[in-house]
Amino acid sequence: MAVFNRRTLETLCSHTFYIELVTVNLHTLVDSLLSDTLETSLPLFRPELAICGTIVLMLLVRVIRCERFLPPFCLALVGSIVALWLALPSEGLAAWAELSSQETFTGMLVFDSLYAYVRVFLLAFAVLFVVLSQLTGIADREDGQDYFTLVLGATLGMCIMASANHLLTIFLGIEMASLPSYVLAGIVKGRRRSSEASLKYAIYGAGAAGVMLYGISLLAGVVGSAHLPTIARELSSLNIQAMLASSEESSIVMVLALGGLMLGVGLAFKLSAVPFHFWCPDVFEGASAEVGAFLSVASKAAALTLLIRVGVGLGYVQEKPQAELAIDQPATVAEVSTAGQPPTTFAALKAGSIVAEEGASDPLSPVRNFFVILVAIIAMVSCTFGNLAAYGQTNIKRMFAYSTIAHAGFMMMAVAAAVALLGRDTIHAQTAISALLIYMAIYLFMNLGAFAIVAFLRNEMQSEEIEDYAGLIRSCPVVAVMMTAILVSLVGLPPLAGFWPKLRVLQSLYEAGGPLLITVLVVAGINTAISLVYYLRVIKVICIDPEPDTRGPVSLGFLPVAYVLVVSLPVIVFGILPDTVANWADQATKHLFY
Amino acid sequence: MESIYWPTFFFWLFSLISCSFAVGVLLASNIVRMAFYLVLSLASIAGLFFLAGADFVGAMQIMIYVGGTLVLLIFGVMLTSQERFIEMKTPSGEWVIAFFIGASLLGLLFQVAQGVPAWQGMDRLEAEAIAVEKTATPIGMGLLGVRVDKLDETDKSRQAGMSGYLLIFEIVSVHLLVVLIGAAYLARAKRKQNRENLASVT
Amino acid sequence: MDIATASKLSTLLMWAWLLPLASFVVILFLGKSMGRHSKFGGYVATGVILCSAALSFYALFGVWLPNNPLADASHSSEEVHAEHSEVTSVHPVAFLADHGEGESKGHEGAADHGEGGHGEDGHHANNKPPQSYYGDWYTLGQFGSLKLTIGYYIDALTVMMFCMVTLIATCVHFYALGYMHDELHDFTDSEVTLSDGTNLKRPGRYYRFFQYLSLFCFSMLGVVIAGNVAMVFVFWELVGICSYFLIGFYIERHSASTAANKAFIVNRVGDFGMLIGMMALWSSLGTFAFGDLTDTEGHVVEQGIFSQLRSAENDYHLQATDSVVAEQNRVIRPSADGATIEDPEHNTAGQWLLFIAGVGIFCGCIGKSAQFPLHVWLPDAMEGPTPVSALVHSATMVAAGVYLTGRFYPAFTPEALLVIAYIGCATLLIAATIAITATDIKRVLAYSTISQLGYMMLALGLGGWVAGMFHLITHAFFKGLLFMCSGSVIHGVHTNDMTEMGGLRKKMPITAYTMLVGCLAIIGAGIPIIGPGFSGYYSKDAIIEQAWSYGNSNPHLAILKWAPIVGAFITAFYMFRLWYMTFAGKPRNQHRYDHAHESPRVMTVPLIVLSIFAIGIGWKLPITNLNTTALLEQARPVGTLATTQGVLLPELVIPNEHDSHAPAIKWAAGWAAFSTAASGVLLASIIYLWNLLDPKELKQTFRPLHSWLWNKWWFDELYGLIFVAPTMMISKTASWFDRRVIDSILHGSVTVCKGCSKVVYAVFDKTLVDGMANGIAGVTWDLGLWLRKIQTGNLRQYIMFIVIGTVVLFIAISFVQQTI
Amino acid sequence: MIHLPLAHLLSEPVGVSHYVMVGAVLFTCGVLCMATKRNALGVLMGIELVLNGANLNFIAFGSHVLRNDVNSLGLDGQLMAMFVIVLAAAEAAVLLAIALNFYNNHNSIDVDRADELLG
Repeated sequence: MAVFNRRTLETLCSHTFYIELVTVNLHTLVDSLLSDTLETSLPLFRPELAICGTIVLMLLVRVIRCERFLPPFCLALVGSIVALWLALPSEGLAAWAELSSQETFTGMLVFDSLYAYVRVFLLAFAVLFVVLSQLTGIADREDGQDYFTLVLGATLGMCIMASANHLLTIFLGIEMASLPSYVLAGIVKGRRRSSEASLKYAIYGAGAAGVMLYGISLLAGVVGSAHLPTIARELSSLNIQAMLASSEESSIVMVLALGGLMLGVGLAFKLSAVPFHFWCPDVFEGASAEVGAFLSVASKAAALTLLIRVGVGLGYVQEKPQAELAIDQPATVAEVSTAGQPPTTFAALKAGSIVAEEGASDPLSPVRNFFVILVAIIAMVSCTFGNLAAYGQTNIKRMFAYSTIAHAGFMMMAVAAAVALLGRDTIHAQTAISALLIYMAIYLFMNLGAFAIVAFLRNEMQSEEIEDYAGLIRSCPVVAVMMTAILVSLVGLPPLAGFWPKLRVLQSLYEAGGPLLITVLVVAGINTAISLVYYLRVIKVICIDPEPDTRGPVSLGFLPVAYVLVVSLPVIVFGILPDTVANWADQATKHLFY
Repeated sequence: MESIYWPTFFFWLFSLISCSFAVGVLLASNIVRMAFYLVLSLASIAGLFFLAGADFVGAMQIMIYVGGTLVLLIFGVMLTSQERFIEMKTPSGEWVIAFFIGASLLGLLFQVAQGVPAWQGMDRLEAEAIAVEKTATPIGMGLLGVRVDKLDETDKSRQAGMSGYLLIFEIVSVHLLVVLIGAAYLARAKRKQNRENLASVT
Repeated sequence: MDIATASKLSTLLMWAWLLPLASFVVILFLGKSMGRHSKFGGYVATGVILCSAALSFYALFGVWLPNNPLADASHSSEEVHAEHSEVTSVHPVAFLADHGEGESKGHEGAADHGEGGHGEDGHHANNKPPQSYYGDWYTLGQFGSLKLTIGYYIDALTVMMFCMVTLIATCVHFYALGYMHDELHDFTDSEVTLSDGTNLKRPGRYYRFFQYLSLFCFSMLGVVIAGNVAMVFVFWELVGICSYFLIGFYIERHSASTAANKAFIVNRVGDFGMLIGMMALWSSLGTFAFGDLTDTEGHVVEQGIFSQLRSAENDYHLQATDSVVAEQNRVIRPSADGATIEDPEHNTAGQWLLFIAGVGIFCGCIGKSAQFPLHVWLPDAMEGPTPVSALVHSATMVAAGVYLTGRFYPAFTPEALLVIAYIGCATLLIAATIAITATDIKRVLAYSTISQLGYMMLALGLGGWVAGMFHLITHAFFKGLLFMCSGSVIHGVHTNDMTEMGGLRKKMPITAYTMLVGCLAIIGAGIPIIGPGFSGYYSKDAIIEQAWSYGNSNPHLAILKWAPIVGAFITAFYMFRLWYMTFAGKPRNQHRYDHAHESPRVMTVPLIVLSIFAIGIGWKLPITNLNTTALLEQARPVGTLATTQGVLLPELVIPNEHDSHAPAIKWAAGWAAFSTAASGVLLASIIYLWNLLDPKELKQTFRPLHSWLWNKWWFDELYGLIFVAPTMMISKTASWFDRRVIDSILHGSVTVCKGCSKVVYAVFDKTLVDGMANGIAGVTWDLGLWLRKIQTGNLRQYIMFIVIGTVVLFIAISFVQQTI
Repeated sequence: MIHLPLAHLLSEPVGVSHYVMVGAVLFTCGVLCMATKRNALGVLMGIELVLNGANLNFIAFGSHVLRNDVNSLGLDGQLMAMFVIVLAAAEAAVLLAIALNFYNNHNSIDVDRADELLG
């Protein structure tokens, strides 16, 4: 391992620039900025640039009035596919295992294997989503530009969320992801419910963002920096345990805690975690099903990644491996800018992780504890609340909204476990994060499939009520079977894909141990049983209940059925062969920490 | 009694204006008055910015907020100003709940404000010795990604946090573009019907 | 001990104490024969209590103050003491040397105790015992080592309490002369309807009222002067009996007799705890005496409780004596391996027993001072005539509990103090919330009394001895004033119901404005930080400062820090609600308004006198440095000026009271208290004065909360369910058992056998197995449906939930972080 | 000296905590505005107040006039405040458009009329 480390470090150092302190002047600064931006950051930022380009291009196409030749759908599809292609490593997904964390854009963003994975995930979703939008016809030719601009803009925001390394980028990412989503929720302009959903979403979101911004200001104000690794280092240099004991300094800790909590409000809003979930059911019900898919999959994935960023970024610091640096560089050098500076991120540096593994004396353990308690409590409540409130829902979108809340809670449990494990056992922490990544991937197929089916059926039946799905198995068996598979998978029953990530989350909770997380484990187990009821109710309606006489024949076209099959077959395939996804996820997290 | 320290005097003046008009916004039930109070409150916040040495941001506050955002809001007020929406009363019970929640929140935040020793004021002599710096140039350089204000930072660990804001500066423009397209989409009249009419004609 | 001063003081106070007894006896024998319509009884009792007051004030100003000059009010020298807390034992020589610099000049020869002042002269961690005079008048009997005596323990607190009690009692007596004039002739009790539909007619009982009143004063003064716990207990019970008589003065009214019974029985519950505490004390220390008994040369003959527990050798820190440890090892933990005092690091020896003794004694105070959970009797005690309420609620009865807690203070362990603080905190909040919805004017005041008593207990529990006793004194004045004002209102409009009042300011101006003074005093109105303010301002701020100081040293007990602030808000709200509803606005009942009139002068003059005290009792008298706190500082219990740590709960820290005057705390606490009180007044004004918010609409919005408070948290119902109903049940069952069971036992056994098989089938197969499955599913289903209701669809509520969620999560995580 | 705050109220420079207190007042007013105003535009004004409360914090934490120690946020404070202003403008634009859309559909600007989605 040590040999490998040395090699990684050397390759990294060639990207970074070390300038002698004596010669610092504006010229060198600009030089270093240019080299950082052009040589390091922008190449890593290509997929996002592609999206920006697509957005601008779509505007241009409209300005020069040649939508007829370049329909917005094609532009959006090509743009997102290009972005996805740029995001994929040329030498295969396995290359991520070699990827190390580095900061880009002078520390604003961070690029590591986690982000690489999530970005592929987000962009792949964007491609699928663009296709779905075209198939359901929500983006007709006139408004297509606006629609796809918003979708791509939100995706861009989610990318920034997932790679944020600075409090301002966190806020910016959330805003960039949220504002287009507000409009998307009201994309069907003439509908009362749609406009209501959009208003509720927007105002709730703005309120949460305001609270979050206030929290960010407190956090940054106490610590004196907004750069996550710097904050972590400042926090680790404070002796929080001792501060808690003295009356004067415990109030500083209180300020920190309140700041962190308010920051968490913004995240919890994006995650639709209880008690900041109120927008979620209303928006899902009021907005169209496609938008529901977008919010429940992409938005959640980005928010969860951000949650990991915050939890790990604040709760884990790699000590500067002074010894290794000294070997590689003369002692007189100092880094002037942070770009690509490995030691400041949670890069794969063994020296740091040894320090962290010493455990109990770790100065950051109070921070982690705080984070774990917060996330664990919210996760438990969200999961239970979501599952219980889904009972008795009549609207399928609303039911899925509560199901989303519950699943977000479940996924947050993995984050809690990962951060709890971080202090003593980074290997298992990586396993926990990888469990989360698998969960996200499987969840993409489950929820996208489910919402696609809902959207297609809405086009056919003009209804989204569960009872109107009665006897669907007889009129369109393929869709009904896929829906059943998805629902069973959402419960997490063994033969289907949804089982594996849940199992792995439970495993990592068990590894993490401790009274709180064991409670979480129990709650998670109980919740799986609770959720059975309302999912099975839908299955019963679809498969057992008789068809109503009033309903005409329901027949989806070839393309929709094909789309549904493509999206939801992985639910069955990964259920039987879980290893592929698991391997990718394991590779993505393999070297997050040692 | 010592002589008056004028920045403090103006701080109290501006903060009194901004707080009292903020409370005015909260308590007024007439939307037009609220907008007016908000203008005054935000403008005096700009004054507070100046007093804290943030001249550039203060100017931006006046230009973008007072000049831009608020005009937008007032525009909205005018668009929707039918007689019945000018004054809308909130039920008494909710005021009381809001009062309690607000009081507890305010108590908590005041506690926070008092909590950090480093946030207490300096001595007068110390404060008078501080030279005022111009912030426009460092801000401009910061937006381009170069932090000239941290050139002489010797603490290596703190250098890591000296992020340039180039990326954000650029990406915000994309964000604004997307947002404006979205806002324009929602705000403009529905064209769908026209097209359907056209289709039926042709 | 200075013999001359001691004998002078004890004689004066003895007369002040015994005179009411004489009055009682005189009225008892002569009252009836002087005729039912004569005011003889009233004049005797009033004259006597006036004499008592004169004697008490002479004792204070003529004897006590000349012998014990007041120290300067500044406490700045206290701060240095903490540095010396390492010193655990003080050499006697050093002690003597210190003593020479002491301020009390009267007893140079005494080396062991009786140091005056409050620690300025001592340069070690803890303050010495206060100047006190202890002695026995009469020995009732000696049973083995148990000696029961009638004795005195006089320190500054005793003298002050004498002045306060007699002064207020005098006012009440004068007031009652006017208030009770109905009783001079035959009295028709409109609230008692006989079986034939007419109202009860009975002869007046003017003289009897004053007879009880005298006895009441006698008993209360007895509690105050008592020199040992046993004597306290005797007079404690006497106070209880008097209150029984007075609350049940209109004995024919069902509600009055019930209330009297309730007060008596509930107090017995507390007294039971007190008995346990006394037994624990006596079995371990072998004495009940507060002070040390000395012979004529000043040598200690018998050590009292305090000097045993806080010996000079141990630097006045509370430590269990050998006898306590032995007793605990014998009784509580016989298996313990005989841990002894020599092991100071992990020494919990004896602490449990001291804890039990302290909490036991405090149980008595819970009952007498109407603390949660025994607070239910006090509001019902409103059934007595208003002068009684005024006396019960201010100077006597409820004050006795706080007084005893303060008197017994040196013997409370930090853990027992924590219990006291928690009880006080709960009382303070519960009573205050109930007062919000009450519409009976006296009931509002009654709950406010409970709440204020909670304040005092909280202060004592937090280590704020002076703060608590100071509030006892100031509260006595303004609460007496408030009650007498309410009595004046009731006298004027003949109803207790505030919903029938309104606008009375114009009809009864003196009452209105004296009551306003009382309201301002109780909410602690004053200019923040710099003063001046009403008396309540000083005492309440002292309590809040102590709470903040405590909260700062015990971050995990934050609730005790915030409770007084929240309480200040609620107090301000309901007091001004009361005032506005009564005196401001438009009359709600025109008929009653038209007939309202100001009370006669014999009633209003006491109001004015008391309102002067309610304003000024907290002030420092100009020129002299006489003020109440300085006087109280003279009585500061031994060993309470050090920051002490719990033994059983090591993280518990009781901060030194003088630390609470640190500018940082004073500043923050002062503003917090001021702003909460001001916002309480503001809210009351918004709702009840300016009518900006509609109370009915509010009631509608908070319907469940309102009915919860309206029914007083359902405490009465709860106790009915838990205690009364089972008792009834048991008695009924017993009688039923007697008559029926024995007979039917044979038949029964057969039936049971048959039934069993049916039950097994029904219970296990049907109910348990099937029902479990169905039941759990049903419960979760219902829960799910219920949870949907939270999603109200109202956007503004969602926004509200963001804030609530943030604040609640913050609080929740603070708690969870401590427990995990 | 804190003993007599009024005496030194005007003669001593203010600190960060004063700014934070003003920010707290604005923040609370804004939140309450959002929670009590029935006019959607009033709610938007509340949002502006909330963001300004936070912005005031940023400026105060970054100000070298109020606080001159190592842990000051420095120029970052001002830069962040600036971006917040920009983002707030964008947010206001979108929210206004959404409010107008709501108005067009419901013929009302009362947020309490947004009550069709619940449960």
